[in-house]
Amino acid sequence: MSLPETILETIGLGKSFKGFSAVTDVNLKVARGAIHALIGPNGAGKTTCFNLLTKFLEPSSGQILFNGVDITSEAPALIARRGIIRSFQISAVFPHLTVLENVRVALQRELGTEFYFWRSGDSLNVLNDRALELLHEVGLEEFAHEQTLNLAYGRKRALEIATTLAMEPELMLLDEPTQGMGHEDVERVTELIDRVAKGRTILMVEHNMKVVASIADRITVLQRGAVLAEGSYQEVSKNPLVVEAYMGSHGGDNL
Amino acid sequence: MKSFKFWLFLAILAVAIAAPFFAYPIFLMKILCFALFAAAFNLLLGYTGLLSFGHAAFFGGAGYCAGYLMRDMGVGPGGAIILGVLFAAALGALIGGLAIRRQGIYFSMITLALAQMFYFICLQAPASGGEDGFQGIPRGELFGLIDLQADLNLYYCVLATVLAGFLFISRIISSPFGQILKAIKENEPRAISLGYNVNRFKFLVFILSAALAGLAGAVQALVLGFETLTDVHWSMSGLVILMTLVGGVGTLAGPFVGSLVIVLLEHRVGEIGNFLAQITGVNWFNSLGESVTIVTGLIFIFCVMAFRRGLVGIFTKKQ
Amino acid sequence: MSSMALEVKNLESWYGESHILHGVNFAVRDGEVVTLLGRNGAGRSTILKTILGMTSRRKGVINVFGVETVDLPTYQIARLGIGYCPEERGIFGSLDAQENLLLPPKVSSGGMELEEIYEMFPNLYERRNSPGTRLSGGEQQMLAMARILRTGAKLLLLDEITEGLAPVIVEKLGEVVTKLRNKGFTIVLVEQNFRFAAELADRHYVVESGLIVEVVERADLKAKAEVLNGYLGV
Amino acid sequence: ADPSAVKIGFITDISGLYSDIDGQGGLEAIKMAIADFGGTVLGKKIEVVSADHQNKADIAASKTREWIDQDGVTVVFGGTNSGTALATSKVAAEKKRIYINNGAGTSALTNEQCTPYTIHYTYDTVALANGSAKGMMDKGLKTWYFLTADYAFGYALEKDATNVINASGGKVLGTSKHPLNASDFSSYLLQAQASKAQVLGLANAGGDTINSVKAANEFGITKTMKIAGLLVFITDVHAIGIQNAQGLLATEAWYWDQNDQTRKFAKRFFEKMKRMPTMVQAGNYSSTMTYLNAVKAAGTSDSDKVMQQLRKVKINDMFTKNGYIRKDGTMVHDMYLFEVKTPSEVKSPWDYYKLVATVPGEKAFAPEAYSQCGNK
Amino acid sequence: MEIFGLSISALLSQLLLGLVNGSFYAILSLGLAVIFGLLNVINFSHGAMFMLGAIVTWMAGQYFGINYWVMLILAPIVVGLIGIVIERLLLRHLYKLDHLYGLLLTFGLTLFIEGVLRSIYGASGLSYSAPDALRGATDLGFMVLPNYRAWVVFASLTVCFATWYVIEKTSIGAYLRAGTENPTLVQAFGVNFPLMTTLTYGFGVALAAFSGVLAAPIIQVSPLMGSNLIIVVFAVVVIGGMGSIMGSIVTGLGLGLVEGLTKVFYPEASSTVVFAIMVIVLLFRPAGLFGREK
Ligand SMILES: Nc1ncnc2c1ncn2[C@@H]1O[C@H](COP(=O)(O)OP(=O)(O)OP(=O)(O)O)[C@@H](O)[C@H]1O
Ligand SMILES: Nc1ncnc2c1ncn2[C@@H]1O[C@H](COP(=O)(O)OP(=O)(O)OP(=O)(O)O)[C@@H](O)[C@H]1O
Ligand SMILES: [Mg+2]
Ligand SMILES: [Mg+2]
Repeated sequence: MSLPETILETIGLGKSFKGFSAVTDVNLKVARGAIHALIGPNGAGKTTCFNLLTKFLEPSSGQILFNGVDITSEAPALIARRGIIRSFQISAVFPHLTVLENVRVALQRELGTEFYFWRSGDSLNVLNDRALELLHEVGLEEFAHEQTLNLAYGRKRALEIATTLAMEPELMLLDEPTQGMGHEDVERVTELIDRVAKGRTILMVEHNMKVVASIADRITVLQRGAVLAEGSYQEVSKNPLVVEAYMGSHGGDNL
Repeated sequence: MKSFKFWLFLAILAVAIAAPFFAYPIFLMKILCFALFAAAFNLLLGYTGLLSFGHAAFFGGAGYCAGYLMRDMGVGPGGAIILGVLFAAALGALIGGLAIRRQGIYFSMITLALAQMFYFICLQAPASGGEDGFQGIPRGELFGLIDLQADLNLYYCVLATVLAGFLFISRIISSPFGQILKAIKENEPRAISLGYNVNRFKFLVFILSAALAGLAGAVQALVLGFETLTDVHWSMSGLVILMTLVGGVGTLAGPFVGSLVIVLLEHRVGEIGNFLAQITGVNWFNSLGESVTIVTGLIFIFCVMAFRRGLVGIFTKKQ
Repeated sequence: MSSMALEVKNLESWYGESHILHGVNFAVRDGEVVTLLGRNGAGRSTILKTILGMTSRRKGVINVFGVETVDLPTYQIARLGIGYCPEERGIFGSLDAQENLLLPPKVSSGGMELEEIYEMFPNLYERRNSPGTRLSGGEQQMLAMARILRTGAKLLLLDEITEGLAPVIVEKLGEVVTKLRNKGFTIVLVEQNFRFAAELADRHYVVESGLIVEVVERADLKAKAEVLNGYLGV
Repeated sequence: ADPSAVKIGFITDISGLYSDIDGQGGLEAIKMAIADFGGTVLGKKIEVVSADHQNKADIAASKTREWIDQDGVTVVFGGTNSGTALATSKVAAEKKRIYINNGAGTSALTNEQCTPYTIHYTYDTVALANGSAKGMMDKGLKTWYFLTADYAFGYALEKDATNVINASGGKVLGTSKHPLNASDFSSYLLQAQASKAQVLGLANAGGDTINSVKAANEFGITKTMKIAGLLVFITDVHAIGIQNAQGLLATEAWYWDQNDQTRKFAKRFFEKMKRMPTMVQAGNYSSTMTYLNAVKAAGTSDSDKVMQQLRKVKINDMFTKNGYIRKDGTMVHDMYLFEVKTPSEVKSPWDYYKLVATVPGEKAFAPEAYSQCGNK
Repeated sequence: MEIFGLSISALLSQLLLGLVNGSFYAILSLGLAVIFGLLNVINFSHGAMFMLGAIVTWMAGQYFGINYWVMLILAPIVVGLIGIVIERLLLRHLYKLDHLYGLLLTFGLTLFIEGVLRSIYGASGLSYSAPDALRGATDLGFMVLPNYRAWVVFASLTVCFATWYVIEKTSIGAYLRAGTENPTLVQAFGVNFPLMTTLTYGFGVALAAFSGVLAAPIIQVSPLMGSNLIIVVFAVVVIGGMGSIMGSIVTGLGLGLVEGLTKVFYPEASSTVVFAIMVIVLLFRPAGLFGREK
């Protein structure tokens, strides 16, 4: 049985908050294996879309299909277990665990022992190698035993990506993964995303056009909760509507 | 470092085994029961970040249940304690099932409210004996083997039970399950997004904590031979918080130290006062005996202001 | 007029036990725009927080408009005329967007009017009745910036204000900063976005491990590009 | 223990809700009794130890155990709160030491949970209920409405009083159950008023009684009904204030202004404690005296012999006339129904009561025949 | 005419009584809500402050012959000052920590204050009567309402709504609400927040004292009088939505009514009904009836 070409599809997805509609009639198709970028001006509804896809918010209308299965009514944890994992726009780590433990929490699920309150904690050590490998990928290896609390902001973001990767997600939702990072980090993370994209699908929100231009296969532009344009970077960046609403005169290339 | 802890543990164990030859067995057993109670409570507060203000319900509830089974149904102490624990677990499932859906202070308030309802049920139910208390619980024989009438026999049984409870709790904390609990305590939405159904974890740990608190309560009822409303009143929930706080929240030894300090205080404040008056020459200390609440209050204030890491925290170095 | 707006000498700072700043020196004249550049964790945000007395302990000299402030409480420092836009934005969820905007009290005359601000950020006007934290990430960023423009503060400490904003808005913010500068505001900018900063600032300070390790005047930018690249990887 | 030495343990609520009724004052009364007795018995000094049980049964029980085992206490005097009393009584019996209670209400101490070593001295719920009900019925007040604290203590008071009322041709028109420690009684009072009963019986205690009386005044209920407090201490009357308390009927075992003996004791007590003694404190004095006399007469402090002696004597002192200790441990003595004076009748501070009726001990306490106690 | 076996007039009078009690709950829970909503402190000592209000009133009458009306103003000021001292010396150092510590500190303070006063004044209570002007009762036709109770309703509702106005409708209120979330930032805007918190705590405590003065003539004045009430008042605040000013006022009144009716129809449940309502409300409205979800 071959999996469908489209991994994620939304049909007429909408969300309104007390009469204000943040997302209206979004029809999104994310192709398997692609890096799909979601861009748009501030307040366009990108994060809201993510929240709907992961059920942190209840859609007001529409349907969400994952691998052809309707997941519109499933709970957040179940969706995560189906393989849709997200990162947050505002940093999300476990501050009082060590960096290594942070990653291990994510890896732990595949052991299936999360409810085994009688099992020794040493049984988790088998995960250390994999965790260190992931930390190496995001350049945090040397901080493995540091309390996460003490990391600078940018490093917390990197850790978050490592944690997300640990889930071996089929579809990864990244909300502004490079936000707040220095240039080197941005480049490294961009590269990292590109690398991990092999064999999985990525849907990301990003304001850094350099990142989008270099790795996104396909781009959807949202404005005021609705799709404004869609296509490759070349197509989208030439679209006058997009330029006016989003990119601005520098073509978004402000770095 | 690890071996130091191990030796310390052995030393404490040795003291515990020898203790009844020097001090009152019943008094010691009460300390042990409270230590287990506080440890069970700490499993929720210190390791999961849930402040339950209703743990007295499980402690006292299991005590009433086990007492009723032993006195009125003729169940042996072993069976009664097990059933008492199951009762506390069931009560925990009920209260926890409602409370865990809410966070922070709302969680605390729901546990308080439900425990308060349970208190009124105990107060009004004819079987509990109301203010008279549930008196005359027989000690009997443990599984028909050990005669518990002798204080020493009972003491070692209680010590073994409490020790088992402690080891069980420390295992829970370090288990894969415990690791997820810590993660939930730290950042709940992130734990959800990693695919963990946090409510199930909270539910399970709540039940475990309730059951262990119940174990402490049921054993205490057996030890004392009665069960009274004091044990289900909200001030008991406050007391267990105090014990945990005095000892050190989120430490393994904390609850034990805390219960030792508090029980000593409750029983000995008069003597302590006389002693202080003797060594300091300040006559006022002699009246300390009438003012347990004042002293308890001061300890509370002092711990919160100066000693937040508890007594145990003072002696363990910062990492 | 070119008196000192801000003068920092041998500034040290701590969060609890950890010593973060180890003797920072820099000075900003009235009407200047300077940036603090550096890697993540270098201590740039900490410099701003320390100026306002928001870390747990500090030592050294901080002169704000000629007033020595190391011994003053935060609110009195702010009243000397400082507007602060924190990196985590600090939008209040229990207040709606407009209440957030109106919250900071006026510290002197000459602040912008509400209409002017709404004109500058139309998104905010649209969402003015939503609870602050219900705004999108970028909207919150705009709000954090916008609310200090009302207060009449003349020295602005801006921490990563372009972060998470759409390129059009970043462009607009650039215009705003230029406008403010022309109006005589003094601005200390913490930035990751070098391209943005380069166009605006009179001077750049490079921060590393709690020290200022390099000063680059606007005129020397080209000449020192190599050095900067070494520090920042631009 | 040395059978000639006497060491008295006194355990009561010293810092809590009931500390005014007994507490430090109770200890003082015991000390006065010892001093009056001469300070020695059988040639040995009489010693006292005391502790605060904080109304916790486990503390009461383990303190008692420790005193008996370690300090060689020969007799334990226990104070308020039934739970602590029952627990202490068990421990004392197990160790074969005499336990004398002043201040706990529960009649179980001398009934289903009696022991050969327990004496219940001042009052129990039966005596209180009987005292009130008999006294009121005799005055021709036959229809009642009860305000009952919703737990065992309240039920016991209400049940015993109801039995007397029914037996003597009266009628209970209704009952309102209120939670323990309620602050507002007005809605119950309106219901009581609507019942048109002649007597409002308060089957509650302490703060609940005080609050119900205060509210009854406000709502003018005192104008249409007589209020009978089944358990009222003089300290409660003091707290209500004469203005509000006037006309309230209270059942007590003892009042300071009954005769010269009581006044003399009260005056000495007042000098020490700055308040008048309650019936419990008087009971403490009397029971200590009675016990010491019994030890002296028996020539030993051996519990069995002293108990034998105690059951033989008639008690005649400032507390009671012709009181005696029954086999089941009840000290049978007269109970009194008092009415609180009007402000104009009050002559001096603490001058609160006028006597309405005396209920003879035999009628006040439950007949021994009905007792389930094994050692009758 | 009868409803559920109760005449209309009886029902009306029970409702009115419920309202009287409700206004007590309202003003007590208001103080708690102010302190929690603005300082993030769960003020367990609120009951003790309520008690202090009553006892200070009694003391002033007893030792200095100061009358009720003066104390209505003076007692809140005195107790408010005590609150200010507590805030400055103790509470202040706990704001950055978990809620838990504020709760525990005030719990300890409660034990301490109650213990000290009990050792001075005993537990059984002190007598205090209503001022002459408010004695007596008014016949409303369906019931006789004591004048004092009418006064209680009037006084507490006035104070409640004045407080609500200041906090929800003025800029002082906005600073306070913002300061709850991020006190350092509010100071970075130039607001003297430490002073504001001190005054707020003093004010919240003064509200408790005010209700203590109102209560003195009608309930037992004793060192322990607050501890029984406080748990119920907590429930009221939670049902209304922690920190919601309007919520605590409306819920206080509403629960007074519900409790009153329970006392008539099923008195056994009257002590638990508040808690049952709380659980149900929280299950359906997690932040309470008027609370904002975080
Ligand atoms: N819970 C909510 N209640 C009310 N309005 C909301 C809520 N969440 C989002 N909004 C509004 O919906 C709109 C879309 O928000 P969203 O967070 O999805 O924007 P975004 O595209 O992610 O923007 P940014 O790039 O600035 O992060 C915004 O105007 C925001 O104010
Ligand atoms: N509240 C805090 N407690 C302890 N350490 C902190 C705290 N905030 C920051 N630090 C530490 O101080 C150092 C400097 O942090 P700062 O936030 O000033 O960096 P930055 O230059 O602004 O970097 P970023 O790009 O991450 O914002 C970092 O090592 C960080 O871990
Ligand atoms: Mg967003
Ligand atoms: Mg920073």
